[in-house]
Amino acid sequence: MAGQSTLYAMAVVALIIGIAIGYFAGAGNVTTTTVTQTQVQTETQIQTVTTTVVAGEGEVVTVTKTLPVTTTVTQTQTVQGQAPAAGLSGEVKIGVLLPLTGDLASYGEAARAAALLAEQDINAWLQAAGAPFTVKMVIEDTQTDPTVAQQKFDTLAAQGIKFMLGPMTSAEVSALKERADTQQILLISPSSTAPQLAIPDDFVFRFCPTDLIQGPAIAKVMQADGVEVVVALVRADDWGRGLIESSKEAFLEMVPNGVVEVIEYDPKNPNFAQQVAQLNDLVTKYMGEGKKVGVLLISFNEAVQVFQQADQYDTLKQVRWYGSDGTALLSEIVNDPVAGKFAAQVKFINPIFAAAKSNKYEDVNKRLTEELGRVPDTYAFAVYDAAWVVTLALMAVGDYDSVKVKEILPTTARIFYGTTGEIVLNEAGDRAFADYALWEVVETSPGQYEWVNVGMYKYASNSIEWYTG
Amino acid sequence: MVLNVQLFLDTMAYASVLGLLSMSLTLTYIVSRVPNFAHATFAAIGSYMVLIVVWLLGIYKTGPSWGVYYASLPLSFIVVGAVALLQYLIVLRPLAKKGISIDGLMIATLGIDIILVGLLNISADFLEEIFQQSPDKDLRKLVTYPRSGYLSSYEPTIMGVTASSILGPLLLVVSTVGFYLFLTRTKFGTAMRAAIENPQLAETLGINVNLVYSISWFIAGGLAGIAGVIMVMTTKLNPTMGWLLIVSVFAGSIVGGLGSLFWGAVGGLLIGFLEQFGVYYTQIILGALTGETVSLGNYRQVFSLGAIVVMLLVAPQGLASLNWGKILSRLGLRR
Amino acid sequence: MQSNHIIETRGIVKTFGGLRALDGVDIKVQRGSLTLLIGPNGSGKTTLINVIGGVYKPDAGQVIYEGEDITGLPPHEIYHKGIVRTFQIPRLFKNLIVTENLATAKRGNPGENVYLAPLKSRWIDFETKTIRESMITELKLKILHMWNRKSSELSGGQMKLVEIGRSLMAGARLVLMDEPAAGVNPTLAHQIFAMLKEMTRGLGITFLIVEHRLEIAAEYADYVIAMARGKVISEGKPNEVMTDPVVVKSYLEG
Amino acid sequence: MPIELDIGTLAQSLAYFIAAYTIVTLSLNLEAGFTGIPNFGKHLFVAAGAFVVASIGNRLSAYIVSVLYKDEILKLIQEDPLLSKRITEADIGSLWSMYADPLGNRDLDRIMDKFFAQHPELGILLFILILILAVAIGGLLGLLISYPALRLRGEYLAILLLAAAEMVVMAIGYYWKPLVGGTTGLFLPRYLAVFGQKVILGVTVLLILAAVAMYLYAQRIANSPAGRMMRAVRDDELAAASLGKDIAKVRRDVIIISSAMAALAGALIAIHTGSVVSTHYQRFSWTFIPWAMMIVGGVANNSGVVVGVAIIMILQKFVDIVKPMLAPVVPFDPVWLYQIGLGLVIILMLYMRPQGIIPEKPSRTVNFEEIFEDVLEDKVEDEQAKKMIREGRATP
Repeated sequence: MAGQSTLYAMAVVALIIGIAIGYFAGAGNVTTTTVTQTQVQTETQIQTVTTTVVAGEGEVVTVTKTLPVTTTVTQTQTVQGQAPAAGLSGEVKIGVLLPLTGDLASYGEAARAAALLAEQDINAWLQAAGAPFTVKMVIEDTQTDPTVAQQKFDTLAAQGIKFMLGPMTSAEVSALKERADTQQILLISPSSTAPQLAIPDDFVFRFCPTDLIQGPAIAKVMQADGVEVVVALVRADDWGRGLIESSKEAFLEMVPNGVVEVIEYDPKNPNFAQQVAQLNDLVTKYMGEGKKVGVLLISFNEAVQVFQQADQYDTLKQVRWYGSDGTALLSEIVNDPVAGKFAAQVKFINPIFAAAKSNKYEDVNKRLTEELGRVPDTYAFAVYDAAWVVTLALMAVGDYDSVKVKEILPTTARIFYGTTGEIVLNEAGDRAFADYALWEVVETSPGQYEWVNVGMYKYASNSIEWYTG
Repeated sequence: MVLNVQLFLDTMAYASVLGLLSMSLTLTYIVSRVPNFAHATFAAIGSYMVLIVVWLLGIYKTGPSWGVYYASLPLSFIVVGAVALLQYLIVLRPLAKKGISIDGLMIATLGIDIILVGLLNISADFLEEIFQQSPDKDLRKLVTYPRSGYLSSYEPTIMGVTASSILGPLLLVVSTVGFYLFLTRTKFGTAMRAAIENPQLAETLGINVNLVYSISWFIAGGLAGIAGVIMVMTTKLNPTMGWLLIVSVFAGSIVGGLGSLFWGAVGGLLIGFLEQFGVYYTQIILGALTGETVSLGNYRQVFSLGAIVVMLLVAPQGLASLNWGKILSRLGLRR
Repeated sequence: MQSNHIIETRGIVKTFGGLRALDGVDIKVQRGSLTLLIGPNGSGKTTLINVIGGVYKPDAGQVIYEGEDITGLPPHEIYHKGIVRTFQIPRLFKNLIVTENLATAKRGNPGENVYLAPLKSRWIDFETKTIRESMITELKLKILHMWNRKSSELSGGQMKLVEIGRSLMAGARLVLMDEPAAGVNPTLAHQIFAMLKEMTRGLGITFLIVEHRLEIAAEYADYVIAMARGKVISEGKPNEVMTDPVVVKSYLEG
Repeated sequence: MPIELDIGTLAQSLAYFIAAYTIVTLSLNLEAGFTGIPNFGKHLFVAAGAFVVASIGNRLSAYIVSVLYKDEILKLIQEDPLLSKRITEADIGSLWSMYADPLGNRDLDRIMDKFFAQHPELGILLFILILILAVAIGGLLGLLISYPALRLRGEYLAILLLAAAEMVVMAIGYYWKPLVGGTTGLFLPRYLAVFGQKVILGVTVLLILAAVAMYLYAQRIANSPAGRMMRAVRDDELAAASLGKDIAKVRRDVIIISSAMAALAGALIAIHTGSVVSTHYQRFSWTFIPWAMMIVGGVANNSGVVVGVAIIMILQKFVDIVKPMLAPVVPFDPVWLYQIGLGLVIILMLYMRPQGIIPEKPSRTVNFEEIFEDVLEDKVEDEQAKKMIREGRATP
């Protein structure tokens, strides 16, 4: 009787080993396929690419016609990937790894809407151009759990997918990096900002600027206001910590005798009463010393709760509050009567990277807002742009080949003008610079609060241009 | 070191939520002998009732209103009570009858927990859909609420203090005292005590033990639902909001000893204060010692776990087992 | 120094809350005897067995086993001294088969070291002997036909037999039994006591037995100790004790 | 829409997850299934292995390498424009201390990767050393946790372990940078440069080998007198103690062994992933899922565990792949169906087949049947009686 069950187990183990061996054997077969297929299509495609980029969304951009078209894909023999090269016909799949459940679900949801919108737009355009293929977004939920992210990555990889948008957190990117590099699968994260992941030559790209750019923007705004002491309330994750580090460094450089105090909060805390109390203590202390104090809030939508709690303290209403792209344009803040009122009272000002005034942005923003029922966050736009850049690069290469796409992705991104503005990638494959629009919460009519664009931080000159009136 | 009144008020709301949850968790534990991992998610269901009330009563248009509490307290009590009762009748009782071990039952409650969270997620999907499709512009603003809602904007204030800071402790006291009176002064309460203390004996005395247990589960669920109403005023509405609390709730029950409702409530309160006040004043003390700003908020759980460890190692039966008369007289507080 | 008594207690006191369950109990048990411990409910019999077996630590007093003070030792060490106890409701390992239940009781199995267990050669001989011995014990107890049944599938009487079998396997010198005949039919009860009696003769095992069914047990007992309200009230030959007016009175009150 | 599948990739992924979960679930089974220690904090012990690899392993290997191969490292740094900007010759002695800083970790990782590419044999050596370290420290952690485990009743222990795991993994591991880099986590050097680009496959194979070894090991324990004793302790502690079993020692030994096993899994998972972030070791993935696997497959049955692991993992992949087709049919996101389904499977399993697919078996220490026949031959004369006993009937 015991022997029988051992038999079962052995059978399963044998199965696993068998599968693994099968993999060894199988790996060799798939390498060089479909070389001929691709060549035919390449030529037609390149033509379209040139027209497309201009045809994008409107007048704003005049894009150079010098696409790296020259790399006509005739040398496709060296396909190293394990999956069969699919060529560009039929349905070309792009994986999307997003947190649809868990802490960051609301970001995941907006990003999903953006991916689907991009799919729709890209396909309409491809159809108009008579392209022989369409793109298909295959969306998976990572639950913000790296273990699950690995499983979903594998599922997508097993479907032969070589290009994936996401995942959103740096922890997940770390967990997938080894897989991406060794299996040569391209990851484009819309939101991972950890400086640690700034690694040249890897298969990870990041379409959001790293903290090294936003930090100075935030610092500049505070310096412009004459702030001497910054008391920061910071979300204790890779994003918040990275951002406060760079903001602090930039601020202390601009204001040599300034002070930056940091209070961290665990986003998994049910509430932040304790942290707000500490914030109040510190602000009171420095105001008592006669310093000009500013509060820097580096958070996501927990800001609403922080405001609700801060609203109980009079001192906290007497200083200006500064934010980041995590809170910029959050509809939750202006829709909440208490938080909205508080934010307007403390002139809560937030930088967000975007060529926010472009028609293209407005158009996508409008449609996404309709779809979601709220204003989408920046990362959603990064997903939208990433989908386009991958498609364009794919067409330029003319083959479903991640190695080649990786090579030309930076140039493709450069000539593409996205909803997030110009996309310049640095040597590590991360967004190199961006201008920052400054948004402030304003009471437009009694009880009604809105986000108003009050200025622009120019990266090139490290200066702020205020829109008056 | 002065008392931070605002923090005290905020903590009162949070701590009484933990008190209510630890107390009701203790009740289910006394009845079924299984720590119910779904208990904090019960509270989350109660929290969703507040959103539904805000929506259906049109409170999203009018702003802060007592209607939030009038309507959602009874609604949560009944709905969550029913959920708890169903869990007992459909899952736990049949499994216990089949002789499944406590470990097995615990895993079953974990299973229920993820099912409930799944259902909450589906409900959130539907609510979002409804809000988004609505022609009412104000209602469309609620579209983010099912996944990250801050409903405290709709609660009224009493003399400038948010209602939950007063209502929370009040509800905790009322339900603790109410329970005490119910158990000691009513016939049904006596039957309940008998059924819980000695089921076999109670059975022979003609007490319907099953009915008593079912009612206990209903009440425990109902109390968790009420806790959820207060809870949503102090935190973000989210399908997994219960998961953030479950360790603290268990900590409260363990500190209370898992055997007495009163001490369960006390345990929950203590943990609530520890996580807010304990952290806050530790920071101040450490700050004064080191001369730097110390920020320990991330280690909230370390404080509640510390409480569990100390309690289990010093007095495994919890606060309830301590000889308070002796302790008080030693401290010189009582002769 | 070998006295006639295998075990004795001196002034054992055990209280639970305010209740004095044992109030200065002195007993002596003759080696190789079958001694009964009787008394009305709540007289402290089971508590006394638990104190001797190491389940409870007494508040005061001593337990002397073979001249050695074993007061307050944990149960597994008491076992290693040669004392085994059984329970009123048989506490079998319900997911283990009958043979495993018996084999578990065997003393000194080298295969029970969790770290070295994978090294089969260390224990295989001992284990083979143990299993064989278990089966022979089953044969003696007339339960060999159930050797590979899960013990939870047995009837109450059979469980009692397995429980007795375990104490045999343990190679105990002294067996503390809590109502071996409770809840079994008279025939089996007689059979059980006959068997115990035989063991005192054949193997020299001493039994200290708590029993209510005096009409059956008295026939086999060598000696009887009667308790009431945590004290020994009478002891001696079975017929003497059972006709002792103090004992009769205590039963009527209890 | 037809679904094309790359069987090789799919199989590799399945093999990895099945192997990793097999080790973890086997270790859970030794504790919870065999000995009745309800470990609801399994993710702590898996994380422990990974944390050792990241925290001690990274520092140790950087130290050893920078001391033994100082010149070579210096050359590597000078050749690399990215590194030569940031690291000078003076830093080499303290290379290991760069570890706690995220950027430092990135640079260190870069150096070490290059170094191991040139010295694969040293990489293997360090890998083995670190693996042993992880297992040893996992065992020590087990020893530590066994102290409360000996004093507490089941459900109290379950709650304590859960809380301890949440605290260490989600609070300290996530926020305290010196341990495993805090929120961003840490990269690991590619110790197994010997596998080249196929490093993931290589580690997967190692994991499979480890899983097979652990299965055989667990089977040996299960089919020994110790396995029987563990089950006895689980079924009735007091009775076992009265029969001379030192409950405290049994539980402690089992916790130590299974903690070491879980740490082995954690270490290999970390090496496979190439990085360690504390959020990788969440309650849902590394405590709840192993419990589900154990309950489905068979409590206190190692073969059952393997079957349970395989079933849950294959089902999950199946759901992932079929899900897109389901999306148009159900009016909500089919993601939730998986969670609800998993919960339902566990409850139904408990209700309909609590013993699992392959139920618990006696500890097969020796050939019982043979001894039984032997005893019958030896001790029973009457042929009729022999026959009756063999058929399971009582003799008069």
